[in-house]
Amino acid sequence: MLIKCPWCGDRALQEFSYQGDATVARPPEPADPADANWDDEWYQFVYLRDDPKGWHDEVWHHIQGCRKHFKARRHTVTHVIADTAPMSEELKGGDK
Amino acid sequence: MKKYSVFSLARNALDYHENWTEAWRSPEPKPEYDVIIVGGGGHGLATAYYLAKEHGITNVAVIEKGWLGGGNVARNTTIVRSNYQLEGNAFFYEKGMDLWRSMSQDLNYNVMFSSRGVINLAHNDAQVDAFQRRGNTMRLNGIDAEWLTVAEIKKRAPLLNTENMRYPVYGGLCQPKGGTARHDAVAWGYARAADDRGVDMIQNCEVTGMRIENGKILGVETTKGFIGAKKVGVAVAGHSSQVFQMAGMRLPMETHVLQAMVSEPIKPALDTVITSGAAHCYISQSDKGEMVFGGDIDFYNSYAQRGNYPIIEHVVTAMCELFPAFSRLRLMRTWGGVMDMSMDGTPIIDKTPIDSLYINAGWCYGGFKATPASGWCFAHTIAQDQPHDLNSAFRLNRFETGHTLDEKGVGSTPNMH
Amino acid sequence: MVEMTERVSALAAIYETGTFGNDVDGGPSVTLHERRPLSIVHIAGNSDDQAFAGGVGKACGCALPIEPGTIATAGELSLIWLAPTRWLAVSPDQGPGILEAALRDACGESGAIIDVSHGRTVIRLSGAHARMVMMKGAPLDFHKSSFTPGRAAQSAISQCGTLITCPAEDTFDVYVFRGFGQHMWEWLTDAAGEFGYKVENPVS
Amino acid sequence: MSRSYRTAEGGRIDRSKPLSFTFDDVRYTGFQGDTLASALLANGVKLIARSFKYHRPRGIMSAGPEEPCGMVQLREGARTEPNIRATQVELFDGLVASSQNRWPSVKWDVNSINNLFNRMLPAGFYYKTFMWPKAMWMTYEEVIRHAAGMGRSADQPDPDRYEHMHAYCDVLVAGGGPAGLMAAKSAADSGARVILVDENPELGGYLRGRNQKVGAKSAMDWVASVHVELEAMENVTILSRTTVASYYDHNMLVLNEHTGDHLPTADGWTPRQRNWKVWAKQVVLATGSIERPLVFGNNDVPGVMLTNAIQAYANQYGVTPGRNAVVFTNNDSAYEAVLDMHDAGMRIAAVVDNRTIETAATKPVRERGIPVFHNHVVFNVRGNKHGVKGVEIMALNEAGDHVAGSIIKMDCDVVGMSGGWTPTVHLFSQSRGKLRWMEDITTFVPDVSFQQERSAGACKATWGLNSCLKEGAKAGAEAAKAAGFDTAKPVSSPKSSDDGMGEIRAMWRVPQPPHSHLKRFVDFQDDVAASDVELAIREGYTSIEHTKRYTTLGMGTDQGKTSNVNGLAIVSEELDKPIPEVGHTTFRPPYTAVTMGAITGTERGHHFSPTRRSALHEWHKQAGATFVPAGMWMRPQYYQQPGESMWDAIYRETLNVRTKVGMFDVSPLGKIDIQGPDSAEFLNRCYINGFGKLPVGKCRYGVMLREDGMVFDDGTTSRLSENHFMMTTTTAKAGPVLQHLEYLLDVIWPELNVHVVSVTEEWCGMAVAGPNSRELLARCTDADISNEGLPFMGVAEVDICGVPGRIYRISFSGELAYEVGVSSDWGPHVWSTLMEKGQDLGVAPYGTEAMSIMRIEKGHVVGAELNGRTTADDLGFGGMTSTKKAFIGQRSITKPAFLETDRKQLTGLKSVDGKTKIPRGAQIVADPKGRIPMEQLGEVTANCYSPNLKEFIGLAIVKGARDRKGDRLWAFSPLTKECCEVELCSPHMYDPEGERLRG
Ligand SMILES: Cc1cc2nc3c(=O)[nH]c(=O)nc-3n(C[C@H](O)[C@H](O)[C@H](O)COP(=O)(O)OP(=O)(O)OC[C@H]3O[C@@H](n4cnc5c(N)ncnc54)[C@H](O)[C@@H]3O)c2cc1C
Ligand SMILES: NC(=O)c1ccc[n+]([C@@H]2O[C@H](COP(=O)([O-])OP(=O)(O)OC[C@H]3O[C@@H](n4cnc5c(N)ncnc54)[C@H](O)[C@@H]3O)[C@@H](O)[C@H]2O)c1
Ligand SMILES: Cc1cc2nc3c(=O)[nH]c(=O)nc-3n(C[C@H](O)[C@H](O)[C@H](O)COP(=O)(O)O)c2cc1C
Ligand SMILES: [Zn+2]
Repeated sequence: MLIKCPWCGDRALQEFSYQGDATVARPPEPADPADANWDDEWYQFVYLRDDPKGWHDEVWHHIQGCRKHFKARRHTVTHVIADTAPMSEELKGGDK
Repeated sequence: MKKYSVFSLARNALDYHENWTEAWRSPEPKPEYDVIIVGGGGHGLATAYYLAKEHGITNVAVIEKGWLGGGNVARNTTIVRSNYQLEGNAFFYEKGMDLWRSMSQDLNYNVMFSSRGVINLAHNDAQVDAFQRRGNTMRLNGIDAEWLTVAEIKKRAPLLNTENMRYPVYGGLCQPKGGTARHDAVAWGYARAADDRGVDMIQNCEVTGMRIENGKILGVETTKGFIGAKKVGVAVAGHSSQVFQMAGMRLPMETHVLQAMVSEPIKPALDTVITSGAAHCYISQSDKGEMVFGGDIDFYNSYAQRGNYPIIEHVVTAMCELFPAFSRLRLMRTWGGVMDMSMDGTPIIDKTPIDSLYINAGWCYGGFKATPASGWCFAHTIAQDQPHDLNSAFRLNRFETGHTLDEKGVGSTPNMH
Repeated sequence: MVEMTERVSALAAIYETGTFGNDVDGGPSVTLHERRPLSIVHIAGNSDDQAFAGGVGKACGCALPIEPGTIATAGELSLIWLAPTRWLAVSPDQGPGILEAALRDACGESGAIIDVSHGRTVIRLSGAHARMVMMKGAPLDFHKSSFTPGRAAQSAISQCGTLITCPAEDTFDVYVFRGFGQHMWEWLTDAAGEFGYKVENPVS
Repeated sequence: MSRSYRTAEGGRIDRSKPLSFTFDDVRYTGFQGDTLASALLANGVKLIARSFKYHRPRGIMSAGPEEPCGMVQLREGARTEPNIRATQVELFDGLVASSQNRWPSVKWDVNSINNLFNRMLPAGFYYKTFMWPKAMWMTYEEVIRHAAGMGRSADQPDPDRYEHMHAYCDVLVAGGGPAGLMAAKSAADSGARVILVDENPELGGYLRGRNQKVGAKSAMDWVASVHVELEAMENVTILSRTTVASYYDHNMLVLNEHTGDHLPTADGWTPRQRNWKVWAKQVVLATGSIERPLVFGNNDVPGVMLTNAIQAYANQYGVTPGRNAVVFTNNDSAYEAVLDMHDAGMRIAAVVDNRTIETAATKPVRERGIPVFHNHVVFNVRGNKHGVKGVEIMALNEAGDHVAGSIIKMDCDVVGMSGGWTPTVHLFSQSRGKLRWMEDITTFVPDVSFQQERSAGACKATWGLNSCLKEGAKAGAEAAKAAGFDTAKPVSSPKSSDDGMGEIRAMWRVPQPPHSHLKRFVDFQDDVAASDVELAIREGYTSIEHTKRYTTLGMGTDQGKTSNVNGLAIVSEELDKPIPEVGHTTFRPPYTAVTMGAITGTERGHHFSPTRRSALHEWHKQAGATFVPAGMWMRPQYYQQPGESMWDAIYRETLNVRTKVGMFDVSPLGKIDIQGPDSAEFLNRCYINGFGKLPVGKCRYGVMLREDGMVFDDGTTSRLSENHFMMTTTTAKAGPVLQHLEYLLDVIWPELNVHVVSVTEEWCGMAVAGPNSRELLARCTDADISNEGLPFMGVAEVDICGVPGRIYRISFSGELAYEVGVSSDWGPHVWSTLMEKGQDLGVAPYGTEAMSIMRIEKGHVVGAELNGRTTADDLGFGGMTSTKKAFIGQRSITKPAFLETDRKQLTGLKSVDGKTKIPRGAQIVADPKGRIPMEQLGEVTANCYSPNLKEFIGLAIVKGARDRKGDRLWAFSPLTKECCEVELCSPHMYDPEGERLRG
């Protein structure tokens, strides 16, 4: 694969480290620590990821390059990458 | 079923083998079954076989979207062992070893299970410690394990490099009864034996939906139409996330691609199975002569049965470090399979929150060896509607309660398991 | 006082000048030397922050290069882009802590200034086949039309993270962590062997 | 040479350069430009090898990478290589080759007895037998394994050199035949960066073996002129002897260049092979096509060859593989070959054509008086290991499905077979392209592309030369255009002939007379005959994938280049299902097998992974240290002195620290510089314990968790100023921790203004430990390092030995100790100065072993305890865990499993009798004599003899250990047959109150 780091441009796969699902958000601290939902929310955050057969928004780390994390929208069957973007921006493209 | 033996082979030779019959039928699906097993891989087929054999449930269909045994069972490096550290795993895999030992005779199909020993190389002191801990656990659990010195390892694998290398070999943990088996034969043998007991093998039939009413499963939607079932067991390995999504379930699992490869066939040059965690490589020689080897997964989520080059380079490099003479062999073919990597590296065999729907998943890249035990336990779980003692640690809710079984100790990073 | 203490290079034990490798017609076509001693300072901060960007500019004598993979220079000092919020300032040794202090003085509380002068080994390759040697090592596009003077990129050679710059035509600087210095030197000279190579005395 | 099959003239070999070589110890001569195959054929050597299963005699069948039969063991000793296709070996002087898969010799092979029993050995026979008696299987297996395989592996390390190259280009052209050359030319003319790749030593592709014209020139003169032209262009790289092996995602391709295989040995710095990793914007596939065999009786006798191969041997190498040929075809392409063979002086006994109608191609052949039998087939070959003796020919019946009439017997010594052509679509398929079956020409062709590539020429089933040239030019221009060279256009191609293979009459199995059971081979390499495919179908292995695996069709080293289409067509006939519905098996990388060494490149032996050296490495070496790998680092394990054993040295070093002063190189510990206004807040969130109130000038031990609640890493972090911290990590986790922090800052808390930078290599770290450490340091610095000036867990910026540095008052050994940090280049100076100044204080270095003993004595945890399954509480850090702030992993530690009381907890161990060593890696059990399976209460994570406590001690994690102090259990290692009664104690076995380190 050739992955476009939003800063460094197209770079070889071996420069990157895969960091998983970009759609999971770390749940904010609950107002009430005794909140029962919180365990479930927490379980979901730690253990449940998007695992689609198709377009997937994910985090990559340009570990052998600029060492920045960024987002990529990649197809899990064809490995086509529709878009990459800094963490703060939205991904476009793909059929998602 | 026509019994296979050297006599039947000789008899048929006289007829130029024109009178053999099909190993399994290809029936059209019935409208309803007592049990439907989704996934015609090793686990699905074994489950169907043991449902029939151990529980007398024969009105069973195995539904396979492609060709039987075309998933991971067709593409794994065939290593069979039970050298686990954690209690929840050990006895399960050892049950598997028992079943492996008599599988050919039980199925009347030679699966070429070859007890040639599996050696884990230790490349530093910490690994010696860790492997000895594991070996001792195995022994105390009643599982065969031996510690081998470098000289003893050299004797079993004369071409192995132990000294002139970046990470020299300090010793190795050997499971003498571990080994390899002919992967395709395992699938075919179970299919033939299950067919013989009345199980329907439905190929080229993809499950596309689950019919669930009032929290109970009634059957599956497929490319050949709806098929009803009293119970449904799913054993689709790399497609677990996909199939359970049809039941509205999210699994603690990610799908990743693992590659394996073979060299050109050569005369016997390696008589045992060598694995090296430090070098990230495991290797054995098939009966046909190829060196069969693999290593790490590709690290990114993938449903493609094909990977990319960096891992191949990495695995081949490790292989040559272990066997510098094999540097002159040639890589003949590489391929990939997609794996259901669970969040703690351990499988799940359990009931689900949906009545009469059962799960068998999360095998990561170690489920081939589990094929018989998995089928046996899954059949029990389905038939009795509760897990057997042997798979009692493989619960679906263990992540919520914190009872994870993390052999590698890397936590909820599936691509590290 | 401190000037008296000589800095020992990571390559000290193996450095040997002379001509090595293949005996090729026309003599060696790659020249290598270690660049030392250097002052190297890692700079981190937000380029939109005037106090920071201005401070760095003032201390270095050139503006922060904002475009990825570029280098700004002022005399003997270069300011190399590493990441959207990171740069490396490199100059011949200015004395312990001098460049770091200048930057910190200029930037005040904004940004992070970290002296890493001793943490890197820098190897310069030049000559007609220097580019080929680089091509053996890193999965970057080293084509003449692409990796031009003034470009920098981070990548990996022989599994070691590297920063590679092109200070001039057919000239490359390879930065690695000091601990990998000797390995990288061995690797690069080995890769240059085919073309014949010359090792010169270290200069900054 | 009496039996020479070399023509008097012609061919592109250099007859002035004879080369001597041996095959099976017999010396022969060939010429520069020969392949091993052509040279063997020139010398009349027909029997080359024994087949895989039946050990049937086999010879050369092709002239290229598709060769399924003519494989040899090449070279000797450490350089020997199995399964090398003689058709691809360039001859060099002194070449040594031998036949393989035979014993004792290729002529007299014991296992050829298999052929007699071949009826017992149909596809999959081993699944049906060898099951009884059960215990015998391992013996049967042994026999099977020895009969299988082909050549043998070298038994010494590979002495050759391999390298890698990385390249980017606009257009990569795979294949240097007419189509590829035109594509490269058109693309290059537009200014695009072009890489042209061909597996052969010479460009030209199929033209090399033919007598063709391109425009007015002879084809190969034209090739030469294009070659010169391209070579002169700066934007073109030509890689010959290079195979495009694999095609990966995003147009990443791997090429395998044979830089030294044509040389006796690739010497010195020249690599034997070089693998290229290329990222191409666009790819043109011009990989040509491969001729198909026909499936008739005994079609594997040495001397039965692909027709184009005979033509190529005649034209290119000046070799006639026989004197008297029969050519069996189902299409026109063989006729051109027949003319060339005839021109080369061969007698053509007959052309046998299964088609009913004469085509224009027949005429020139007939004009030479060569008999042509239409509507006839060769159904059997007579011959043996000495080669073809003749053929048996019969007419076809009306339907064409049976032979009819009488048998015509004809003598000959070589048979050409031509079953049509198969486009080489391997790379196209690897790139995910979809194929389409074309019934009229009986081949799969590229249909829908997936990646940025296009096919041109014979690999797209374009057979005519003229069309190939045109198509190549067009593809090259289109590729350049797609790569952004807008003005690209096809260069004009010289006019050439456009003959193709005309009508083809598919005949997947050549019929045989009733009741005959001749072996008709489909896959020559794996000995798969038509009857095997039929059997597989009969037994229900009807998916093409099942057929493949059951029969091993296409699974040999040639990966079915000549057999796949014939095989699947037979399946189609047996199932009465059209070929597109049968489908094809998956084309997988590599195109032809690639040497492992080339994939490895330079990363071998000690370069398998880079070695990381501390600034003090040289000092340790000089001091006689034994090194031990720790990740990529090499660390001194101990410093053995003359007359000392390893353990003597280790105990001496340990005692020296406890009684005097020792120095240990801690440079490999991970060090992360943390700066920014939110640094303290960030650390608070990362560690279980608080860092907000840590005063400037102080260090604190911290423990980090993963989100799932398990301990991730530990280390001390110092506050250098309000917003400036220095974190240390374990050596093993230095990388993962940095990545973890970066992740948190980039992804989870981007709002925090914190910068983290690794400074591991900037700092040389030295632990100075022992009662004399303060005195020693005092001699080297003016700073106040008294207990008041620099109390336990204090940090100070100082001048030491004349250079600036830091002194941390921390202790891993448990003694009064300091960690000195100075910039790495000054490390050797500072270290040696300390060593010098401390002579009278008894200063001595210590290594990882002594360190390890002292950490066990003190109960400090390392990797074995931080096994990813232990919680902070398990390890005794429960009290440190803050309840006042949120931190990574906090929410997980209240899960039920974390609160269970029988969790395994850290404990110290002492050998009860004081004499028995606690076995390494032992399990903790209540009664070692108990029954197996036995309950295991815990496990030993560390063990040693403590020279200070003068007893055997250890650490373990044991169920509920904190409440079991004083309990006696057993540390049992059945693996090593060791057992030791142990008493559970506090892990802090040495100086439990910490008086020494605070002193
Ligand atoms: C390269 C590689 C190497 C490996 N090496 C080893 C090893 O050495 N030792 C070891 O123990 N394990 C190994 N494994 C793991 C092992 O192969 C798997 O864990 C195991 O085979 C999985 O079980 P299975 O055989 O049932 O899976 P599969 O064979 O994958 O069966 C699942 C089946 O479900 C079918 N399916 C999926 N979705 C649907 C649907 N919607 N409808 C109908 N059917 C569906 C699939 O087509 C497939 O046939 C390896 C795996 C790979 C990929
Ligand atoms: N008369 C007929 O019916 C008939 C049939 C087929 C081909 N042909 C002739 O064959 C020629 C076809 O021209 P073309 O240029 O398309 O093909 P070609 O066969 O001339 O050239 C293809 C080249 O690509 C090389 N190659 C293939 N795969 C490769 C790989 N993976 N890596 C590196 N090199 C690889 C081959 O060795 C060959 O040199 C024409 O002259 C055509 O007339 C004629
Ligand atoms: C243990 C094992 C041995 C194999 N040996 C061979 C072999 O000798 N020749 C071959 O072509 N493929 C071999 N394969 C690979 C298969 O051809 C095939 O690639 C694999 O089953 C994956 O299927 P696919 O490539 O059709 O997707 C082997 C596979 C396995 C699992
Ligand atoms: Zn980047």
